[in-house]
Amino acid sequence: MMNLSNLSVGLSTYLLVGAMLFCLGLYGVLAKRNIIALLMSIELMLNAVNINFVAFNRFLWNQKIDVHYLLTGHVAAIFVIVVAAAEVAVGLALIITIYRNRRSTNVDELNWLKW
Amino acid sequence: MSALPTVESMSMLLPFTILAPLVAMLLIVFLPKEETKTIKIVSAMGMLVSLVLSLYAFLTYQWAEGGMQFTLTIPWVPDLGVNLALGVDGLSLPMLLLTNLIGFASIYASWNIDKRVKEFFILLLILIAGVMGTFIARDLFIFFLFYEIVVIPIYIMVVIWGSTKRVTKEYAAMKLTIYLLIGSAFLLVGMVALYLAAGANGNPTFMFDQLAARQDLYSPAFQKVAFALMIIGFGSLISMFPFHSWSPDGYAGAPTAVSMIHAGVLKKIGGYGLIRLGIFVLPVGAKFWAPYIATLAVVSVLYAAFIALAQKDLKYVVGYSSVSHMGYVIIAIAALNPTAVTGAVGMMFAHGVMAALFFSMIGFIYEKSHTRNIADLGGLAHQMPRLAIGFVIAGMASLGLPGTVNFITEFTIFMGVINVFPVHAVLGIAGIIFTAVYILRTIANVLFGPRRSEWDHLTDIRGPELVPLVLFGFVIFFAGIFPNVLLGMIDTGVTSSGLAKVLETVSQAKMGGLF
Amino acid sequence: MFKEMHDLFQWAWLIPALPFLSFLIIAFITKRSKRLSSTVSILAILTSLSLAIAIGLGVIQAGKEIVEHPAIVNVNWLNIVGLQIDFGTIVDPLSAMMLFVVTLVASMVQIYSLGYMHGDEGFSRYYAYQSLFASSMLGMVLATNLLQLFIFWELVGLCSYLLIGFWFFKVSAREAAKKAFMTTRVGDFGLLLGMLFLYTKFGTLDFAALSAALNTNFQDVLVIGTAGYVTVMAFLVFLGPIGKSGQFPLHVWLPDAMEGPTPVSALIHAATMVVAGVYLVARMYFLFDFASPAALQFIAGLGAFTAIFAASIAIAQDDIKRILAYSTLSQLGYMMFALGVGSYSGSMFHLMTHAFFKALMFLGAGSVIYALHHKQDIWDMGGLWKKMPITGTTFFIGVLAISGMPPFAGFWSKDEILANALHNGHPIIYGVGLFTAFLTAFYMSRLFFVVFMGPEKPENHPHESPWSMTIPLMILAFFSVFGGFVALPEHNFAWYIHYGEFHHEAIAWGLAGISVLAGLLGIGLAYITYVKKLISAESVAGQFSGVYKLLKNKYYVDELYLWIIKNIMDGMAKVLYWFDIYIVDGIVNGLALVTRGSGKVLRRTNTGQLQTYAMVFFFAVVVIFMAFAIGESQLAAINPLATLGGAK
Amino acid sequence: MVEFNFATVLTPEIAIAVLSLILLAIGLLIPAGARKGMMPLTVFSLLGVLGYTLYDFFYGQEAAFLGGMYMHDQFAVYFKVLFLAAALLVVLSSGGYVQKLPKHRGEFYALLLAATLGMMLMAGAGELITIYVGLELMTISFYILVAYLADDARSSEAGIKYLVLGATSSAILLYGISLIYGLTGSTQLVEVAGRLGGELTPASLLATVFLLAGLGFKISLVPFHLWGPDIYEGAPTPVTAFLAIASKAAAFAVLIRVYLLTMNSQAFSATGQTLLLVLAAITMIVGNLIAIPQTNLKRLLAYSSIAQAGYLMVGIIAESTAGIKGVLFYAMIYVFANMGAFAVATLIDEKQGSSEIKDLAGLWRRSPLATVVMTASLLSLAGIPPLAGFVGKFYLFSAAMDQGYVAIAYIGFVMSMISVYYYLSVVKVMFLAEGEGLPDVPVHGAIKFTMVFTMLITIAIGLYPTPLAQMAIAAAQSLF
Amino acid sequence: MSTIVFFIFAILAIAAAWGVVTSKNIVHSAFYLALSFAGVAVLYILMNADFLAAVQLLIYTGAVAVMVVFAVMLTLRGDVRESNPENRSWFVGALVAVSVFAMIALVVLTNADWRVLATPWTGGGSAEDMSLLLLSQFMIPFEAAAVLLTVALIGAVILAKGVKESK
Repeated sequence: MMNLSNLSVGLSTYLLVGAMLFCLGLYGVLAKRNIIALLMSIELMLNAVNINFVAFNRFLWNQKIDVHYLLTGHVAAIFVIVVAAAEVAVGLALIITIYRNRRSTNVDELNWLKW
Repeated sequence: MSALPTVESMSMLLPFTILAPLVAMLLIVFLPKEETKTIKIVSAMGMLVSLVLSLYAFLTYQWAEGGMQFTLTIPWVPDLGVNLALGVDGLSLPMLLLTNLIGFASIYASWNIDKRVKEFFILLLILIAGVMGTFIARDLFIFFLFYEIVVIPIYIMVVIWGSTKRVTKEYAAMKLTIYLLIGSAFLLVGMVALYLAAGANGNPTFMFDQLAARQDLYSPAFQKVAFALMIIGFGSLISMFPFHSWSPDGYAGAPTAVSMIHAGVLKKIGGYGLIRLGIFVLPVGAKFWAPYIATLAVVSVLYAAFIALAQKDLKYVVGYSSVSHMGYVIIAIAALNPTAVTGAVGMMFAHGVMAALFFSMIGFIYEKSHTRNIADLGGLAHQMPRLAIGFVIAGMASLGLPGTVNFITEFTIFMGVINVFPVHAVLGIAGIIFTAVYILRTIANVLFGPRRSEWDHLTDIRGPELVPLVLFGFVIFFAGIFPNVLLGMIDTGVTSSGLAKVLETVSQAKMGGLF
Repeated sequence: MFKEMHDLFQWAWLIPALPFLSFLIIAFITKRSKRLSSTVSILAILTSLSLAIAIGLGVIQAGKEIVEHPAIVNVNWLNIVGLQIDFGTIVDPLSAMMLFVVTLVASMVQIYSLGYMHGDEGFSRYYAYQSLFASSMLGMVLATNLLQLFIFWELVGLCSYLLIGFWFFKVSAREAAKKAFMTTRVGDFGLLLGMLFLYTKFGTLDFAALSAALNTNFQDVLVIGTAGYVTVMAFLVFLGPIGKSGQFPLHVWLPDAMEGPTPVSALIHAATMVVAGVYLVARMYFLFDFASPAALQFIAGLGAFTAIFAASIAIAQDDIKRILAYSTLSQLGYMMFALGVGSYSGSMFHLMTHAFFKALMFLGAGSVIYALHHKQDIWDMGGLWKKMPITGTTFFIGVLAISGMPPFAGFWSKDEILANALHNGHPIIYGVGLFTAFLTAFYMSRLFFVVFMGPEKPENHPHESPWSMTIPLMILAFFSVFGGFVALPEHNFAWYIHYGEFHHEAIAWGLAGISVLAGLLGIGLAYITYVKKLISAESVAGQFSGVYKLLKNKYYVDELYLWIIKNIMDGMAKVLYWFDIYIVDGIVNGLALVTRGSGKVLRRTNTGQLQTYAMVFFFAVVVIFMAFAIGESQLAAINPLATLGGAK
Repeated sequence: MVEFNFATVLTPEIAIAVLSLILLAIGLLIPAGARKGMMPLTVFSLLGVLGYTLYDFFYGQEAAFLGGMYMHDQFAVYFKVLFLAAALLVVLSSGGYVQKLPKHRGEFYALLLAATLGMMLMAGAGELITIYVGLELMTISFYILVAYLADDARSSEAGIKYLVLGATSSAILLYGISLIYGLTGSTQLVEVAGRLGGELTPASLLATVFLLAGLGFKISLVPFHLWGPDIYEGAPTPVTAFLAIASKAAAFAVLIRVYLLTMNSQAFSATGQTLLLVLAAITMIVGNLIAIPQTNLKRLLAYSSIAQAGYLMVGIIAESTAGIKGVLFYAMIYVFANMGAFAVATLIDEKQGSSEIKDLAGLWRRSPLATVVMTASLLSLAGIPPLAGFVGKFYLFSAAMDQGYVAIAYIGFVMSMISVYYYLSVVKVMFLAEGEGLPDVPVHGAIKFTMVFTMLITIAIGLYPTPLAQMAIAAAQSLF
Repeated sequence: MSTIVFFIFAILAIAAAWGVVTSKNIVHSAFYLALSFAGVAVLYILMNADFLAAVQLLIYTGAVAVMVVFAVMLTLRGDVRESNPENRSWFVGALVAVSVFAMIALVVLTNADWRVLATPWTGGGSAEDMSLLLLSQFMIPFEAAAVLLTVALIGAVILAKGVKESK
């Protein structure tokens, strides 16, 4: 902790942060029982990916000088955010439907379909 | 493509032969299902046309010329090199004729069907056309296509019209189907491998003669593997021990017509394929496996004959007997010489006729008495003398009585085999003793003995039911008394196809130290 | 002259063809009419008889020429790579003799059957079979090659089967028919093998060609060390005759074959078919001769054994037909050992005379049975001579003939055989033959005395049979009496029918006397025992109860076979069936079960829990990554799938 | 690169998008009672677009749009034809089914078209972000469609399962894309392919695995397949059909492009091939084995479609024109074979409200046509000649064997023969069982047309595969 | 300075994420989620992605988190403190997550092939640049995203209200 300021915040650091978020999200998806928690965890994972995109965009060498191409990572992040929002919207609507059908948001109980 | 001249004017003969039952089938599709009589008549007419055409081919085939005749070649799937190539030679013509004989008779053997008549005859005609196709195909792909076409109708027919005995018909049908299909899966691998090997220098082909002509492209190791695959595929089909267990159950479960066709011609596709594809295309592989195959063949002969002794159900007796008889065909193929091959094809024909007659007679017995259990039957010769005659003829043919075509073909086989595998041959010939035992026992127990009053209500076969008896009886004796008509034809096929030369190459090439 | 004769001989094929035609006509046209069927059949066989007589006369006229150069006609029958078979006819003294015997007995039997089978339900069928049999038998006689002979050989077997089982509603008849077929089949197996080996060795099955090949290639064959091979072939071929001609141990079917109608027994199981084996050995004598001494020695030994073996059984039998059957066996043994000891002509001669008198006796027995409404036990009969004088007299002629009483036919032939046996250096066989002659005389006279001489049984109301039955008896009796004279020098039988160099042998009256004595002894003993009752048969039987039981039960051979069939063959069948169902099929079903079972197990992976799915998903990602990463350095070298693929 | 008219190239996509929005607008603007003819509108529009696309396939010009961002090659157009045909058939077969929906019938078609649009984008995309967006467009439409029977708990269960798992899998796909972007600085496939290469680094390895997992999820490659059966079973039958047929094909379109351009660099070594082979083999085996004990028709078809994915993978791994041709050919006939089966399933679902196999009992008596169609379709899936499936499998496995992958061909052929077992079990029920008390199933109108049409195509291609094969070759060649 | 800021917010984002997945109270989780999103937004600013940061704050921290909270409220039953439990196999899930993390971390740390610039690139990221890019190069996905949003909107509506009306 003492040498915190001496650490250079490079690509790897960002990537590790992203990885951590990703895996925390993953853990959430795998381990929580409430479907809403699952959705939130998925959002965490998507965020992690976004960190990756932005970090790569910032730190990486790029052949093309054209500014348009230099922002590919940002654009990707935008799309991810859009898609994630849409997913959440649909997901929450679904959860409400399920809640109405089964009076539960417990993912363990969603096993009518199996084998 | 073929080196031989084609009989141009006759090139449509074979397509018509195979189309006749299909046209009949289409007509039936549009007939109302209550018109059972019309349906049967239409089927019979279709098969009659087919039969007449194939007889015409048989009689006008030019022996002196030999080779494939009545050929027709249409490019079909150019990117694979598949041709819709049809044609017959001395090997396939007897099989074509056999198919039509049995097909024609099977219509009459099914004359009394009253359950879902329309569907039955539709499927039956598809089945017959499919079998026919395998024998007139000159292209491996087409051959295989036709072969697999027949499997599914059989399944449906067994399931709907079959009968349950030791095993349920559903089981029998499924076993038969899956067994043959898995066998054909290996075959398919072998076929693709062969196709790729033959097309290694570009110009891919499936034509039998082309495949055979490209010997130099197949290494001995390749031939060994490929032939092994053929043996699994065709061996299952021809019910070679230990791949036979579908056969008795399948026949027992199947309706009469299917048993007739299956035992009569369908399983012959295995032998035919082994000759066409195994020997001609992969002679080195054949040479390598021949001793093993011969051993399995002899085991088939004796093993199945013994088991037939222990059977209580008529169809099982004939089922195992056909396994036993096919052993002779297999050992003949393994002998790899022209005489034996001639005998093998002859035997396939002879056994086909015999088995079809047998099954049709058993079918009538079952249809009338509703049992096939030997112990329940007895003295049927009192009530059904004509049926008894048919049964006895089939039995005598089965045990290879001289005068029947079965004897002379068996004899030819033995003649071809005895030099090559003397010990196997002697053991195989011993099989005729056991064959006699189970056949005679069956005949005695079913037909002879005191009159049983419970069967007094049975009526003898008459009218259309007589067709199988008359047709097969005539063929069995005619070809038995004038064997040259059949065997000479096959001999033409064997000679003109250059089998002797192929085998000579094999023995000279001497496997390059491989063996 | 020979040319004209040859033209005649070319028509020999008509002799079998006519009965065959009759068979077809009966089977397809006249089946419904009994009268027409029998007429057609008898007409056909009589025509054949006259043709046979014509050919016989032709042969006698042609003389030396035909002896040395048989008239052979061949047409191609089968011509494929590695197998050329002709069909044809051979006319030589041997076949001419056989043709005559067969057609004669067949005609007699068919005429006789008009009466005997009268009223039978299957009358037409019977005549169809008779015609078919005659045709096959004659075809066999005329065969020019072994395969042709074999084909007809099997066809006569088929007819025998059909005729034994003629009354198929009787279980015993059904079983007997089956037994006959199966037993002969065992022999045929050997014959078939022998044929195959012969063809592969010599490239032909034609008798003439084979004979020539054996003789001319004698040196070659010897050089390549295949003399033993030829012997093996000879033994294999001989297996056929063992089955067909009822030699021990395949004799068991013949007594049972008596289940057929009696005329059938007379024709097939006494006079014609059963001698087919003898005929075959005679036809193929060159082979056995070449393979000697082993083969011939064996034939002689086996024949002699069969002769005495069957004769001994005959003593203890009670069924009239069975006694005759065992007698037939015994006589067949006689013929066989005659061939074995080199008495070729004698054997053929005996074949002919035996056909006459045995057919006569069988028909006589049939007449008795007919009169007694199908009683067959001799102890139920008695004193029939008075009621049935023609039957009785002719039967007595038969007994005398078989006992070798001069001048009846049997005397000449039996004597020739015994004389040859001794001359050719087989004293033991001669002794056996002599003793058999004694036994034969004994049991035949026993039969005769009990049936015809003993006290009448009140429950029987016998009367003489109709003319259709007695006329054949008389004709056959005529031949039984005078048939032997053909051996006299002026009609020398042996000159026509012989093997190798012809040596004229005068009748050795001394030896003849001994055998006559043996015959007389037998007849006398029977007379004392069964007519005079000086010796009590029962007490003798009681004294030697073991022996008696053994004989009565035919040495338990049948029981042994039954045991073998029941326990070994059927047992094996059951074991193999078990194996097939539970092992071979078990493996198949097991595979199916494993497939289905693994499906059932694997489906449990779909738990329905989405988080499990996700876990599997990510875990798989890790695993795949690890595998990939490890494989980059190590897995590539192994690459198991690439090694699995065979073709490329 | 050829300059091209923007409008002509993107016409199908624009048309579908517009159509979809029009349908949505109708749903919003016109009161429920007055809405009519939405199905005919959809059908005829689709027909028109399909016709145009077919024309485009044969006569259109190849082009790359925006410097490789979007491809207009025969490969893409081939897949567009496939999607449109599938959509058309699904719409045709679902007429009766949709009529029974309580509400939102118009939106159903709109969503279907939106999914189709997503697929078309996937097929055409030459760039990873476009692929992702297309994929999500398709997937999100499917989330809604799967859960469309909102008062059916099974349907919404399937929906949420699909959503959670789909989102997770697209997260990992995205992670892979981000790594690719990090490694190459670009998301354009052509440039990516150019810059990857050389040694396989840990990061490129990880990216590959992540991409494979993300796409493997969509094509239900074992072990990423577990979602499939549950969702197939729970979804409305027409949706299941579309999901099984088209979404899988779309994922394959992407996989082929990505695989051939990126994974097929030298870096993608023999290990990768081996791994894929193993996965393909396991997919074939697991799919077929689990299908055997199934009792629900849709579930059975789900497992069967898993197995089919295994077969298709074989063609990709073969990495040759022949292999890709096989995949394309098979994907197309797979549409017709599966569509026939699903049309019958839809019909049964519509009339009997169930999709258990036992509910097919006696179908032969109740509806011969449906029985025949079902039989033909199942047998085509099994690869029994003379149906199209056989030729397809032949192309796939011969291509694999040509590359020396013999073992996979053994497994493939044997497994497809084993698959006959469960297909025939269905056939048996239809033909044999009596089906007492089950209603008659009359087949009329559009669904009848669908059935007959798919069956005829299945048979026709089986008997004469040449035209389709030539199309497939052309499309495959446009990739190399 | 920026390093310290980075670490503060990075740790904040991670810790908040930890809170999301470990909190037993679903409402707390939702708030932690918003916090985590905000932390990430700061990281974006550190990487000169100002526009993105704004979007992140607006959409995620604003819209998404609020939506989640609404959903939570709509579906909440029983004790709120036990509203977000772990399932039975959470430990396996943890193992899988850890192994995935190990895998990624390994790659990130060992990979030498990142094409890192000598000095981080500092320009761009403005709304103007983004809109130019989206409307030219990324026009197709952009339009598709528009359709996507429409579809999602309609779909959400259909799903959310479907049952009620049919009942």
